[in-house]
Amino acid sequence: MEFLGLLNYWIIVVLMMTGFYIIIAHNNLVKKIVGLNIFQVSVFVFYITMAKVKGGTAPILAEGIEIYSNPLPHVLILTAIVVGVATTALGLALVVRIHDAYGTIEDDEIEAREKEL
Amino acid sequence: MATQYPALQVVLALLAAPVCLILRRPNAAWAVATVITWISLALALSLLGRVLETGVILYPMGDWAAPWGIEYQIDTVNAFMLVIVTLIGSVVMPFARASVKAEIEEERIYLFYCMYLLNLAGLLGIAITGDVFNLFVFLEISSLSSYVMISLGRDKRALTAAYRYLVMGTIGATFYIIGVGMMYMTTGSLNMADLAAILPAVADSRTVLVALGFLTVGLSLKLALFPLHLWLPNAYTYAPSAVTVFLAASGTKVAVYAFIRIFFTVFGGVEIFTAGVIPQILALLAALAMIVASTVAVYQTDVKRLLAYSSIAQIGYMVLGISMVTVTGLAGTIVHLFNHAIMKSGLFMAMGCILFKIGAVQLDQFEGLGKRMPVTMAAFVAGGFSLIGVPLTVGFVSKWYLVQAALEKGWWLAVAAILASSLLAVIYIWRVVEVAYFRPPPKGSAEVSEAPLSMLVPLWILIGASYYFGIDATQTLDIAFAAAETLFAPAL
Amino acid sequence: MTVELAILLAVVVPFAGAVLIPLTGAKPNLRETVTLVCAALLFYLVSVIYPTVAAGGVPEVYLFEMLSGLSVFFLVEPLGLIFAGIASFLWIATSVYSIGYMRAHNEENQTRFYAYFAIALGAAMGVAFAGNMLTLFIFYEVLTLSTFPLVAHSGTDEAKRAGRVYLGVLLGTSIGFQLLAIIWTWGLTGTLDFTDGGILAGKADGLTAGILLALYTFGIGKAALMPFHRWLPAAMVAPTPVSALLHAVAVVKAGVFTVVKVVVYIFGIDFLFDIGVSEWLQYMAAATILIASLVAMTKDNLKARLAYSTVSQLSYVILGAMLVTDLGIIGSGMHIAMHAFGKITLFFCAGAFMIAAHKTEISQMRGIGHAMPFTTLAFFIGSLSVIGLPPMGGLWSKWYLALGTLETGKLWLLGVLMISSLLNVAYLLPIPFRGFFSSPEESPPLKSSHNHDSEYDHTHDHDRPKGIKEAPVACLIAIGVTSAGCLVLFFYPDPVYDLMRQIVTP
Amino acid sequence: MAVTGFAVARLRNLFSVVMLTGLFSLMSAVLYVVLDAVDVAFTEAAVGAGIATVLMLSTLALTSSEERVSEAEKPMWALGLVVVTGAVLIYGTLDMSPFGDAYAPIHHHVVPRYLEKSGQEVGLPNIVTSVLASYRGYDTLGEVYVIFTAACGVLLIIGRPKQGRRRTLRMLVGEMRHGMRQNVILRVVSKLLIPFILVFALYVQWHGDFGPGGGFQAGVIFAAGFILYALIFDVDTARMVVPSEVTRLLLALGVMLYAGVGVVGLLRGGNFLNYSVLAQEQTAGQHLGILLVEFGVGLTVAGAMITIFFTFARQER
Repeated sequence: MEFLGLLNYWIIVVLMMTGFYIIIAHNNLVKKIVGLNIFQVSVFVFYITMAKVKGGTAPILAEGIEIYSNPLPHVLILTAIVVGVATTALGLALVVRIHDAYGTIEDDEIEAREKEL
Repeated sequence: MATQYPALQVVLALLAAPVCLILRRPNAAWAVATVITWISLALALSLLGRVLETGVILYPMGDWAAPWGIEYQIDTVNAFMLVIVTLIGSVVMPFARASVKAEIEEERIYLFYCMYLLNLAGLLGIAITGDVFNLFVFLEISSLSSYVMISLGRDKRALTAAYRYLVMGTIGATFYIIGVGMMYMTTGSLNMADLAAILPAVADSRTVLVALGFLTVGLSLKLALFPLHLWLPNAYTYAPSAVTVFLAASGTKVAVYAFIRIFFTVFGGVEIFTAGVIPQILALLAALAMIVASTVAVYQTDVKRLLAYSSIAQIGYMVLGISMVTVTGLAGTIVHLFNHAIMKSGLFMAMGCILFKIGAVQLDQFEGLGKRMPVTMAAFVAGGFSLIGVPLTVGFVSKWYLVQAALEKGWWLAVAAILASSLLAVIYIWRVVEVAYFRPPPKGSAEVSEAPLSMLVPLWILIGASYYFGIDATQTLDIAFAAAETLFAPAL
Repeated sequence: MTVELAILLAVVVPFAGAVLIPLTGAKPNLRETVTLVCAALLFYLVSVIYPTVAAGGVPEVYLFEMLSGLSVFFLVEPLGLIFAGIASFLWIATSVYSIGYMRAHNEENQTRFYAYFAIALGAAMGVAFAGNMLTLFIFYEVLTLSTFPLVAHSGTDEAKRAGRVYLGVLLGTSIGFQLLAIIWTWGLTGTLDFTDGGILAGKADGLTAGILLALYTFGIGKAALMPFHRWLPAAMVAPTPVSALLHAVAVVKAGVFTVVKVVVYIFGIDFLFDIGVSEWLQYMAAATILIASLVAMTKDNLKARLAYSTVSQLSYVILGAMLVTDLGIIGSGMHIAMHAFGKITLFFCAGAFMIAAHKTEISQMRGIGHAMPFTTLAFFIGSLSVIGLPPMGGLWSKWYLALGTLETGKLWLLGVLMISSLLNVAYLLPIPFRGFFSSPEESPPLKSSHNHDSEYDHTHDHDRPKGIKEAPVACLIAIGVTSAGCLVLFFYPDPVYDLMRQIVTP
Repeated sequence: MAVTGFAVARLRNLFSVVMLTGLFSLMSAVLYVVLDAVDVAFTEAAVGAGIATVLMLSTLALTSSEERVSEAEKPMWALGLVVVTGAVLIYGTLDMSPFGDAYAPIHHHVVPRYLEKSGQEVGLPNIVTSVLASYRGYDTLGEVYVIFTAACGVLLIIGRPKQGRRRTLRMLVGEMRHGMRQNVILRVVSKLLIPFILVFALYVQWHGDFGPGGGFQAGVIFAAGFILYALIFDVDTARMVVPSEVTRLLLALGVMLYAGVGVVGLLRGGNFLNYSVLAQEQTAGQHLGILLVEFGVGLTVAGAMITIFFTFARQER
């Protein structure tokens, strides 16, 4: 039981690490942003997962329902999602400008060009 | 009304930002920003005064008592941070006017000040809040705005600098969130004081340990602790001068504050920090930061970048003080937060003046600058002394207490590291001085031409402050020690 | 005027001068008048303080609290007064001298020169009157930084290199060792005030005290104890008045002064004597004395030779202090004074040789006495004083040092003193002798062709024994005064002696 | 999901990568529903799958859509770092209470009060909304400011359309929209659809207190409506419908409304963001306050999303 109980978390960890890996290992600036997204989304899932209560329902008060899932993480994640999209938007905007300035969105090529400066 | 200051401290700046957006006129935006910043300074000072008199101020948002609502818990440490941030902010504003005009396109300036206000609000929000998640939200406000402001530098490398900062910063923030999540999982609370009360009970949980680890890494990324500093040099080098001044003086400082807060308040009652291996690791990294960063600084040809590396070294000082886990060490860190803020912002302002006149801060552009911009260079030298830690400067004061703390602890290597890095400081400052004073100005540019007063006056205010508080350090020290003791006192 | 006021002014006046001098920089005469007035005023102020201290008083001036529980304040005790007196008096002489020198040599940036010179003097006063180690350290560093522009005055690459060495060694030692020692002392005792009998007694065990003593002695780089003496020879590229400042007026004196001060008032003679950790430093000092003298023998450049001679003479003072006996302390205190007069005379003469006859190498100075009898005579007097022969003041200090060594019963130290005196004779006296008793024509062909050329020119320009060709009169006055000082101090050393007495027998 | 994740990591064509990311967040949205987090699911679907994807696509359109195969692929240190971090995390999970465990501490410390009292204290059935807008309303204010910051930032970074050839975001949906132009059905349908979307947005806005939804989701949907319009018809036309001044105004007004409500509470003797004092009796005040701030959120989010989108859209390649 213990093992099964933690399984979800482990899957989530795998997801997080996929995103993390994309960020640090990949060269393409857009891809990095994608990685960030995946990383964050998996963190969100992590929060939501911890909020679930067996047999609970969505935390909307209604007659005859006793068990609700934990609303607080939901709130936090609502906030976090917004932060996420905000970051994405900014990052992408920067990517666009970088592309204008350097004509590429590959990290190493950019570094090469910076060396020349 | 005074009871509402804590809210106003942050909300004023928040409210002013959209105003700037609507106004859409550079000067109007500047005026608004300036007024707001100065008011915030007044608020911060009065808050500090009240805290010193009456102790901790509690301010539950929306009258929802913690831990259900978000509550501000302002003790000496917060208040002092608020003062530092707003103080630098208010000195930067007059300076910014000319410098920003010179470095940013006309039609973007109003948005710039909007960003500046948001950044200010974000930093204040971090410094004042008593809720770990709320801290994250404001961390993001300040981070996003600083990414934007950095990207406004004239050099196109500013863009990549901002992008890299964005990526690393977001990783840091996400790590922080993971840490918070795990803490929440084990305690069910997000309020700092509440966490501090609960955590000891569950301290042995591996989850908490990992949580602490992630918080540490996340914040270290934000405060550019060696070797997680990679984003900093470019960011500081290519950002517009005013931004560099403000960020260098307040951005990393607030991150350091958050670091302190997490370790000493939230995990205050928990052995795993005070007794665990983490302090040793931190001390090691700090010492490395001091030595390596200072050494790298010696070999820089871009003076702004040189100063950026010296900032990394100075952050090493602060972390070292933290890692000692003694009142003296912590007090040394806190007083250094203030001291380094004023001296480094002064130095970066000098850079701003030179950029304004000469257009670049490569070392060879400094030839004969001692004659061409005597006032600015004098300020630079004076600030440099402070960086070295010559007596009568603030740098000397912080160094004194850090060394003393290290001696109490018997950490000889730490002592050696501090002294060695100040000797390295002698070298990298002197390289600049020699070029500026012992090389003739290049042909045709020998005439004296100084930056406008609106830039020189703030510059000298900061330099003056870095001597005033070096000559009579008693006020700052008293506050710092009071703060350190509150941090060691059992959390409320 | 009250003594307290005098003390305060004594520190303020030079700084005020440093402000005035640039303002008057346009008119050289006015500028130099300002310098002279400041110098005279300063000496007057010190003389105002003298009676009080001589009568055993310790006037005190509280300035402000700097770190919590740690204040900056002045407290004049005999040793400090001696140092202040010498510095202020020799400032007058040096100013007079530099007027002649700088003009004859038409140096650049003379205004900057006089300004920083004044600052250096102010710092020296601060060091002399410092009431605690923190105050002393502050002014010590001010002194270092303010003399840097003087050392690197000419701005040539050589000067810059010298400047780097100078700053590197002095800041390095002071931040690396001295500051550490100070903070450590503070941590141990909770005070840094100079108090009779020291503050460390009972607070630090033998080992700690030993380490501290080493940190202090080597941390005071200005005392030029080997191996931290490099800056002194390097700094001789500076104009001669600066060398005078470094070697006689302020800098090195501040160094040895600080050493004595630390020994007497931080450690306390008795405490240090009991734990006896100072012994190995006696060896260091003795070694420095001999090695430096030997090196001095090998130098042909006059200023270089004098520089090394200073290194060795400074170690006399350190040795005296490290003997931690009453007579030893007295000896070192007096040596500060005596050596100051002797050495400044020598440097003045060296400068005179250079500007009048353009001679810097000793081998060129055969027969110089025919052209510059007065200067050469003064050089002779100075030499005698440095060597410690009657009828010069130098005798007394060496006398008491010798007694000090006897007090400790360490005869070999006495031997060291004697040998080094002989070495002094060997490397100093030949210069005036050759100057007088050999004629220029006999000067042998020199090694390097370059020197030969210059030698050749000189023979044309000056070295003909046709008439007198002395340095500018201003220089001569200064030389006269200082060499007279050497004599006076032989017949009338009492003030210095009495003051030192007070220290050891409170 | 994991599969998608790996696919993203492997794939080179960025278009498909982005699409997969959209898919990824959609799936996570589904997962949220399963886990009872309806509001979150709603938002994730709208944002992660919607806005974020559109933005990424436009970026690709503006830059390049192929990731270059770099020889220095899969650097080992990265892999190592990831593995270590993952291991640490796993280690951390070991002491977590198993999934869905009703006895986990989180369900027993702070939350119960929300579950039990929020009914009386705030008077809204949707607890998430009450917590979001009232108990932790300050966080939400911060959140709104984050999006506000992002909008201003985007304006600041790529704000000014550069002169020259107007090859705008048409590139992005070039072929697509080319089809659409002709495709009468699509045009008609969307013409019919868009009003409904907007209405639905309003519904979500006001209904948020009772069911899932709220200002944030509403704002996004509202924006989505316009974006759809822009995609199918023409960016410039859409711009005419909502000129940039208007969106900016929305942007600013929204945040000011939110903060303003807080200040009013403050002026009426409560603390900042205390809605109870807005009306005589607490729940009424709370209700009013929440309606207002939710509206503010809606305004800002809609404004921000539209601004961001159009700013991207006005870029040229």
